[in-house]
Amino acid sequence: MRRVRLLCGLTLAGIVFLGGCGKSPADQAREATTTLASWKATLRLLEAQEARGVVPEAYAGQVRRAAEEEREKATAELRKAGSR
Amino acid sequence: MSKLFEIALGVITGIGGFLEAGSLTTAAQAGAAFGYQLIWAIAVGTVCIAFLVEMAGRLAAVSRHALPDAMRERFGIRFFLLPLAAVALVSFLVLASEIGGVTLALEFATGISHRWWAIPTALSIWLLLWKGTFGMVEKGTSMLGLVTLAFVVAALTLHPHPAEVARGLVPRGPTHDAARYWFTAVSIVGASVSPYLFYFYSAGAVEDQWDEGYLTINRITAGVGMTFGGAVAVAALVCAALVLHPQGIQVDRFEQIPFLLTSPLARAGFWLFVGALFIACFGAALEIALQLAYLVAQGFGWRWGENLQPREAARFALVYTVVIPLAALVILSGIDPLKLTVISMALTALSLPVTVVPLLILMNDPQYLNEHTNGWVSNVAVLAVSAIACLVALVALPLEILGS
Amino acid sequence: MLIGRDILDQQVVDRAGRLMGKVDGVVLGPPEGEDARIAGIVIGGTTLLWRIHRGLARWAERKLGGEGRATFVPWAKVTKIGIDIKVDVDAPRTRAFHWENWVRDHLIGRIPGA
Amino acid sequence: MTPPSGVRLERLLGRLVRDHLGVSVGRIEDVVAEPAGDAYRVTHVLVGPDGRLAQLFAAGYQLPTLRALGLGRKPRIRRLPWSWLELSDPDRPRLRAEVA
Repeated sequence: MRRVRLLCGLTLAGIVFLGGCGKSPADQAREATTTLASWKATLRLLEAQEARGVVPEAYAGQVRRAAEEEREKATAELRKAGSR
Repeated sequence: MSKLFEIALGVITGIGGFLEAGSLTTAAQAGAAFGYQLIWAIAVGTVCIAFLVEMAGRLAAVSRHALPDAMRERFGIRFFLLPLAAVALVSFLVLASEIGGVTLALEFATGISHRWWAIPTALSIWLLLWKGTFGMVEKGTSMLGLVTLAFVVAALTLHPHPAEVARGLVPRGPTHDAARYWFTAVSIVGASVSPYLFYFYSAGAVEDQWDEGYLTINRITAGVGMTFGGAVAVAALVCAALVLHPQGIQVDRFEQIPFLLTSPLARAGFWLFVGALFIACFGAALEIALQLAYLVAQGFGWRWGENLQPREAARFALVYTVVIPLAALVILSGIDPLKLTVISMALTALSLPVTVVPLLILMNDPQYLNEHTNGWVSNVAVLAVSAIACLVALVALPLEILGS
Repeated sequence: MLIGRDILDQQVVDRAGRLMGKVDGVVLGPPEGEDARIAGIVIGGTTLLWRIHRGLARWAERKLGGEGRATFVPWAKVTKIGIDIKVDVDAPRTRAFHWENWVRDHLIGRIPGA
Repeated sequence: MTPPSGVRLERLLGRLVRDHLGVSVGRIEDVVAEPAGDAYRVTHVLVGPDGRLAQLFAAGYQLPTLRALGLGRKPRIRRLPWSWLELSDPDRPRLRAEVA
């Protein structure tokens, strides 16, 4: 029984390691820039719909707050990827 | 006449009960990031859940056992504990995701942060189970769930090219960002093949006292109901593919998903989205909390039944009375609801072999199904989807958790 | 008839049709001698633990000093073996309902509209 | 009523049976009982494979798809008379000496 448990432990560690190193700095940088671009486009779409009175004002505020939070995270990631 | 009513009801349950936090967010993410490329994942998930729901209904109609009851009896307590723990954990996470969906709908509608809504939402879910009957939970949620058809209306107003949508049905590899593609595919399958859907369905068949006479109704309900449900999920994907994908918007937060309906349907679209999200997630939360109570009560032989007064099935009532506030605490803790939902869907896919194989074994056991055991098609289809989904999740999940 | 397949882990239903637990254990007696018979079924207590983890079961029985609230139903009181095991017993008065009654009286019963 | 003394079936299932020389005979799968008047008399014990691989294949046997892929094999179950068993220590069932 010990052998089986050891085997499972090894494969699990292998998979987590494989997963972990999948994210090279270049990947992280690219992903962060796409996220930044995505949120810029989100805000553009929001402004267009706000102009036509499609979305209530409270919701628009929430989208802007979410955009701010995600952009901070993305820029931090970009800086981290850049320095690595 | 009543058989026709039962069929109509069954189909409505399929449509109304299908779309919830998981299938909506994964469809929106897939459409936004990969356009029509992942429609095949919804199709695969829908076929698989249609088979599983039909099997669970057939098991209940022929053997008069709901799924947990039959599993404990057939496999004994030792081999019952593993699927019990897996289904309970996954269902709990999905319950928290559904409560998250409800609180976000309330946040969009009122501007008050979703964390303030966690406790009131938990209280109202609990109150409906405390006072309600099984029929009310099942039929009420699916009737109201028809509001999710708003996504079909929105998709049609965006005039998608039928040929391109059809091409999305053909399984293919990703054109870019392979890791995210496979993770989204597996979370779509996890969202469609949620264990609570067929566990709850089997409990419903027993509560409604189904027998062999219901086998045709069961097949129609499962087939037509789930296919329509899948179509609603495809509609949500199409909306994301036409509204977000061209702008290069990828879905990282719930706040981006309302655009699916506000672009095509303007102001009405916004309130339809809030209504659809609220009702779909609220209905799913009711079903999951109830299913968790069935799971534990039937596993240990306690008195159970939503039609009984809480006093008459005290431990059954205790399970959902404890589980609902716990799930609300997860939302209260400030976890990002979208990330919680998507990870829960991938974990559902990871646990598929453990939650599905016991049902497959039961469906091939003449002791329970007499002459109504499974054909090889459903056996192979469900086993293949479960095995592949589990393997892909095993690789994709660490990548996603470590990546974000 | 296979005792494990047909009796063990089956749903037990009392005289009035109330579900009172699963068959967690079956007692075969007398242990020695030629004609061992099914003496009866056991519900609840530490019985389940023996099938999950023997060490845990021994520890629990040492702490509880016995089998806890295990309920024994003699075979003579088993009236039917089918989809469920029907027993000629009044469940609320047996120990199998101890926790059901306790939860009803101390927790669920206290909430209005129970 | 507290359970009387006697052999507990749920603790027998899955136990390894050894003959009087200590050689493994297999694991107890189930116990057979026949009606005798109102009661049920215990007549046989079903002993299945012991090896971990054999048990895995026995599990696979329950799914037609795995059977078709050759991942399932019907386990060899033997019916031994209940009287052959010596259960002084229920955790280590043994076959009686005179039986071998």
